[in-house]
Amino acid sequence: MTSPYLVVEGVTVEFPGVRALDNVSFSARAGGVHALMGENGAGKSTLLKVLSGVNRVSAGALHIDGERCVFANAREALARGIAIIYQELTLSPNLSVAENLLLGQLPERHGFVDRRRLREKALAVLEDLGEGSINPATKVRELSIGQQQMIEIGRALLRNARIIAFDEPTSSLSVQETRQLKRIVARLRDEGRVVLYVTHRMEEVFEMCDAVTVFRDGKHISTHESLEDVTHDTLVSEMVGRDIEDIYGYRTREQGNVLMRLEGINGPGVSAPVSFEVRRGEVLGLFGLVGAGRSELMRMVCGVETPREGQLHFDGRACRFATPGQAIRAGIAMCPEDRKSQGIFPVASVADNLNISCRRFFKRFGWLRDPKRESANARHYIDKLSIRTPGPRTRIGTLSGGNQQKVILSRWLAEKIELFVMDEPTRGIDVGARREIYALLYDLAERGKGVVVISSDLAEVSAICDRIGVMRDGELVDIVPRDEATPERLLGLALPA
Amino acid sequence: MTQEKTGMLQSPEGRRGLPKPIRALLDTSGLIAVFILLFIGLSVLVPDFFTGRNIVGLLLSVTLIGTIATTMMMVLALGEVDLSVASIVAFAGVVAAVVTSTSGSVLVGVLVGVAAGGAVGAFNGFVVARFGVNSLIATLAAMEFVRGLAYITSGGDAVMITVPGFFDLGTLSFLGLTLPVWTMIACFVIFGVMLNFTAFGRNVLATGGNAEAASLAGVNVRRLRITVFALQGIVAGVAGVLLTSRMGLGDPNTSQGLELAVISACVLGGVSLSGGVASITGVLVGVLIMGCVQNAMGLLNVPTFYQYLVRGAILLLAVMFDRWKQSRRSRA
Amino acid sequence: MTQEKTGMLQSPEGRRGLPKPIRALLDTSGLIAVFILLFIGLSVLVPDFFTGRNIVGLLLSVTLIGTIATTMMMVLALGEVDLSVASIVAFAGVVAAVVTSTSGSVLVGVLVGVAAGGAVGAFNGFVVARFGVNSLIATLAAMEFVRGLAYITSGGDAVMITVPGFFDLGTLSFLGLTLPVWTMIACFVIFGVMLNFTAFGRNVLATGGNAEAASLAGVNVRRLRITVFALQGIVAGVAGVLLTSRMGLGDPNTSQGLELAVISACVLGGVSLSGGVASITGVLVGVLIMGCVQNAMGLLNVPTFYQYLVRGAILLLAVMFDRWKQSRRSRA
Amino acid sequence: WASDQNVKMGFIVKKPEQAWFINEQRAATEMGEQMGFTVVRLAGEDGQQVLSAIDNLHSQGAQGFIICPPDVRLGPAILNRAKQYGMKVLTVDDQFVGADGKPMTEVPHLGMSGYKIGRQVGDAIAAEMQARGWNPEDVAALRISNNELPTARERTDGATDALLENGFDPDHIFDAPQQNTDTSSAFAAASPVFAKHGNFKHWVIYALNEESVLGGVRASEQYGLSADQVIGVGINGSGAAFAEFSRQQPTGFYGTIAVSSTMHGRQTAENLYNWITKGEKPPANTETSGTLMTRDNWQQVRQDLGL
Ligand SMILES: Nc1ncnc2c1ncn2[C@@H]1O[C@H](COP(=O)(O)OP(=O)(O)OP(=O)(O)O)[C@@H](O)[C@H]1O
Ligand SMILES: Nc1ncnc2c1ncn2[C@@H]1O[C@H](COP(=O)(O)OP(=O)(O)OP(=O)(O)O)[C@@H](O)[C@H]1O
Ligand SMILES: [Mg+2]
Ligand SMILES: [Mg+2]
Repeated sequence: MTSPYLVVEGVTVEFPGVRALDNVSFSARAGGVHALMGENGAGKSTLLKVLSGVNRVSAGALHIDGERCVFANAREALARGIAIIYQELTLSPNLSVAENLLLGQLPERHGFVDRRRLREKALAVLEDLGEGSINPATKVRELSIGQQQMIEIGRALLRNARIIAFDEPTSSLSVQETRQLKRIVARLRDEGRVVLYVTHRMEEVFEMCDAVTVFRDGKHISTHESLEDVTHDTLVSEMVGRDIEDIYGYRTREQGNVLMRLEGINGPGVSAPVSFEVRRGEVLGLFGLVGAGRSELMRMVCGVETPREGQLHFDGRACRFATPGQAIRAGIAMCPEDRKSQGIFPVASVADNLNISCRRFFKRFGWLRDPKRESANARHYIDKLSIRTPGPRTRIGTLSGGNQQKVILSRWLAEKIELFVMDEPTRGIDVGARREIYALLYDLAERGKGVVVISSDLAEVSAICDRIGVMRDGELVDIVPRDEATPERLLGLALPA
Repeated sequence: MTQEKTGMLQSPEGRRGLPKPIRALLDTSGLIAVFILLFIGLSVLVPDFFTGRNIVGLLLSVTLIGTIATTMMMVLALGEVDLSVASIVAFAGVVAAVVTSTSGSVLVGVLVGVAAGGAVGAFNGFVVARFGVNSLIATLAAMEFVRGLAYITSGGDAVMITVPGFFDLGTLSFLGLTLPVWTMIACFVIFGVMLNFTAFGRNVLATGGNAEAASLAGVNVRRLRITVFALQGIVAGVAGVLLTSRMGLGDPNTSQGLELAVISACVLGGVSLSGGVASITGVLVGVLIMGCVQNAMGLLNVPTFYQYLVRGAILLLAVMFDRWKQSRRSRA
Repeated sequence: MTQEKTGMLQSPEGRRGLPKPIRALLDTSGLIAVFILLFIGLSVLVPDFFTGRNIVGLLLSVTLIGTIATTMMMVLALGEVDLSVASIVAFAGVVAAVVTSTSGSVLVGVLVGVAAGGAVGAFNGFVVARFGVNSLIATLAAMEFVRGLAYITSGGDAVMITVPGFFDLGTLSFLGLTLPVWTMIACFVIFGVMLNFTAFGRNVLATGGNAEAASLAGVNVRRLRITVFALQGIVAGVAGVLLTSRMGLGDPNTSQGLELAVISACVLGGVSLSGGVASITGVLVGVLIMGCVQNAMGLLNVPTFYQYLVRGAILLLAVMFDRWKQSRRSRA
Repeated sequence: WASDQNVKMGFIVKKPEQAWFINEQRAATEMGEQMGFTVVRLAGEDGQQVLSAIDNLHSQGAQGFIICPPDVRLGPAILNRAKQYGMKVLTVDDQFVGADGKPMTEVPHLGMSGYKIGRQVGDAIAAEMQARGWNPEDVAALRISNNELPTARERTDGATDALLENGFDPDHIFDAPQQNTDTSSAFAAASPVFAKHGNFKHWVIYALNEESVLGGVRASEQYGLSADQVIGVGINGSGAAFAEFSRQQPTGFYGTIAVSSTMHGRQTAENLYNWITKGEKPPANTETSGTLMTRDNWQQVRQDLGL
């Protein structure tokens, strides 16, 4: 066995009101893939940002190849051979793919950017990423989220770093892209690099990783140097501090009458008229590959986009929503897929984020808002959904992704909503929180609401939904009942014929 | 952004010794502390500064900036900016003067003047909200256009007002303060309450923080934008009419450069230019700091040229102090 | 660069029939089309517009805005803004005049003048980059401060220049165009190349698009900011020195309001105020549109008051047309 | 009357950055030093600022002020405020206009009439045209105008009238509206006029001040007109004119009507002081006039007027 290449020794990181990492020590070997696991807010991303020089430690240190390192900024970390693929996209939307790939190290000749080499390098790495179809001159903003994530990975590969860390890379990747990523990770390991891999997906850990370290509440819980004697359940209980037998915990329930019916809806992002219905008490899944048009379809239902043709019936009436506001008043709400850009108001408090819509119920004299009741309402949901935050007045931007998602969900739980449209509700969310979110969805269904879940996670849709609609290239190809929904069948329908 | 990151290191061990209220004051708002220190300093050092009549004069001198800053705060909170306010002030004033003189009725003149301001504001809002034109450029265009309208309405020359009742507006006084001062106070109260205690105000902040998310959360972003710009227009119109009545004439040349003064008062008061962050006390303090400095320079007989230096330096120092406080706080 | 962008767009279904260059032109830049139509229109409709001497005069009249717009483009691409350029122009001009007269050497005077501009720019950059002060407010402070310096340096009065060689700078002519025009052309070339073909320029765009991302990718964002502001200062300094030499006196009052004209030219040229998007052809077209309109109004003898209306309307229409093109394109 | 020791007066000007007003304020201050009173120099660039400045003076206990108002029609409002505080008011340069549109004679005034100064410009141009023997057929006039500023209009109107009375062809007068009152905006405004009317051999140029005339002269040079083809006459007698006169080669900037800002400052300060201390109300209207300053006599005139 080789000696560890990267040693993290007693690292502590503090933010106002939070100790994000508390005296964490572990080590990782060259030529291995080391998984980092933990609930949302456990401190995984913070640790990676320590590695990359973004976050500074208040105690402890890093040792790389036996040398003690303290990085003042990202440049120093890059120079020391550390590349990080961040959880949040860090691309410059109006620059080309090639320029984003080589940002910070653009090839130069006589002081000018060497366009030929730039293009060649970009083409090579795109090929490597299995994204050979992307033109390196395309602007990044024109790519899908998954492709952007691949660009992010390509940028790290081009650094030729000794230590490469991935922060939840698969959360927005399609099936093929995930496969490609796994190949790349395996190759990096074989080349003798240190690969750190943050994920919430258990199956990836067992499939790709050689070692795993678990964090909880900023503390190091355990490091398993080998995965041989580790089971799914041990990891889960180490992460959440208690045992969870089945994270999906599906419950059967009665279904009521039809809540919403789509008749031949067609419009932007959809290629053939779509018809289906959702009953009260039903959890309907929408599965498909990234870009299949699921979000677009539901955006038309929720009044974000106007359908070109077709008719929507809701609660027995024919409806037409010109704005999301009208849909919400009628009882349809959407939790968008991209939390950061569509969901939260990052500089506003948790309470403001939560009460944005429902504060109309807490009015005084007909027009003044009632901060006391708003804050009580926020506390209520913070308790009920166990949202981890210092308080309702904390800026939501500092919360972890899972907790942000719970705040957005609370936003609609507090409203009079009959149909919940959840677009990728568990993207980037840990097992514990996922279980809680699933339980909430069942709860809603049991109370006679309708739920539509858009998800790219095959295991998830087949486990939690009563029926699963599959979309492909903007078309609803089939709706499969739960008991017939084998992963093979769903994937077969979703993949291009 | 860079500061934010570097700021996050050490432990909160600092200034434990200070008494709690002072600590809280320093922690919550660096700028209020700056203002209080400045005010005390000026009262002690500048003769005649802390006298009743000077304070009344000081208040009167900030009415124009102060009144308009309240709605500019809303516009900035929305993530937009309005450069046309100075032109609106001139235009509304000229229109009020012309209409009062021709109709002979003060009420009609005032209403038409304010309505003219509101119309320009609503138009700005419409262009920004409906066509998605950047508000800086839309209101820059409006600034030129409306100034032109003011010149055309007035024939280029200041318009005299022949109806004596009109002058009373500007001099009407209650509890020792005149109508323009009361108007400013009213605007601070109204827009302070609106920002903090109404759904409308919170929606403005939410839209400024993330317009797409606000729209998805059911906020009618388009209507919100138009309303906020229209309010800005109305308030600028009111300010213009009061200015005209105080001066006794509608001057199409008036208040050039006012927009930058108003925006700097807001930004000095901690309003973020990228939207989503605003505080009415901050704006009040920003306005007062600027007013006090200007007033004290007058009392101290500072030569004009050096007044430029002082104004520039104060602005810079105040903002830098505020940044420093913030990074200190986030470090704590 | 423009060609590159066309390449990326999937050719939309519509207007297949048009010849490729025209299609490309319409697709890439609505504004260039606007300009060409405008230019043809003016040439046909306005007598004396399309004559050699008028075009030369037009070019000369846009040199100040044009020269400074090239670096303003860099500043805006970085996601910042610089309001102090007009003051820098005045200050550098006055300094150059004073130093030339006292030292008797044109070279020394010019160098010191330009260096003064560069120093102000670098200071702006330092304040913005080091302390994270919002650039609008930092340069607003600088605008006041530096204008004050210009007044103090000159004693408030225009400074006369005793060294005759200094005047030659402004009138030196080559191929029928004078030095100021050549300087503007050189700036367009230099900063066009810098923006598109150097790592520096690409890093500026990357930082403007997403400063955090650029910093994480190893770009030295702080140094970049200081450099860009310093370049802006140097170019404004050069423009100021040339203006002084052209006019034969260092006037501390000169060019008030220039900053807004320069920014509108840039934004008209498609430079995004939120950073990350800039094109040198766009800026050129923006400058030329504004210059042509102003020139044509002079030739047509449009009354001053209506000139305000026309300027405002042109600005608004051009931006609205551009928005419309963009939404059309994204729909296609 | 107030005792001699603590006489304090304000000097409020509409454009505190302009050489003219700087001179005026400085001369008044020097007068104060000589005679033992204090002069507070203030800016009043618009009505709002003027009223603040008066409040400010009142806070400092000043007994009166001299003002060049940003707008003459502010007269009633300013006088009102002054009466409220019991302060004495003198106007300098620009005289208040009352609600009836007539000059307010109850406020003592000292200044030059913009229109009359303008006439002096026109007469100077006409005389020089004659001296150079130009044929009126070939002469065009470039009138750099600024209609937003009433004083500018008065001056250019005066010059225009004088030119017309001297037989200038009204069809040969062309407007160049400038946006600012500085050199570069005048240059930009003048360019298209020269471009459009290339058929004239000779040009005369006038405007509200020297800077603007200079801008016009620079534009004429740009269009290939030589110094002897152009007569530009400015108004003021400030650095811009001195700069031009001290050039080695003569330019199209023929001369300027110099007015003594120093005299204005000294005289008004003394008048107000006497009014405050001795109760002598100054004459209702003192009109001053300008002196033609050319390349040949500028140093002498400068000295005489104390500029
Ligand atoms: N900039 C910041 N300011 C304040 N608190 C922060 C900041 N960044 C992170 N935190 C806090 O630090 C803790 C750890 O966050 P971190 O992002 O490392 O969690 P994580 O394990 O990556 O979670 P996730 O799985 O949701 O990505 C959280 O409580 C978070 O709220
Ligand atoms: N703004 C847009 N302009 C043009 N095309 C778009 C736009 N947004 C999405 N599309 C296209 O619409 C289609 C559907 O995209 P979308 O990403 O919403 O699918 P999805 O099934 O919701 O996938 P997922 O939610 O997993 O990302 C894709 O082909 C996408 O490229
Ligand atoms: Mg994370
Ligand atoms: Mg989607």
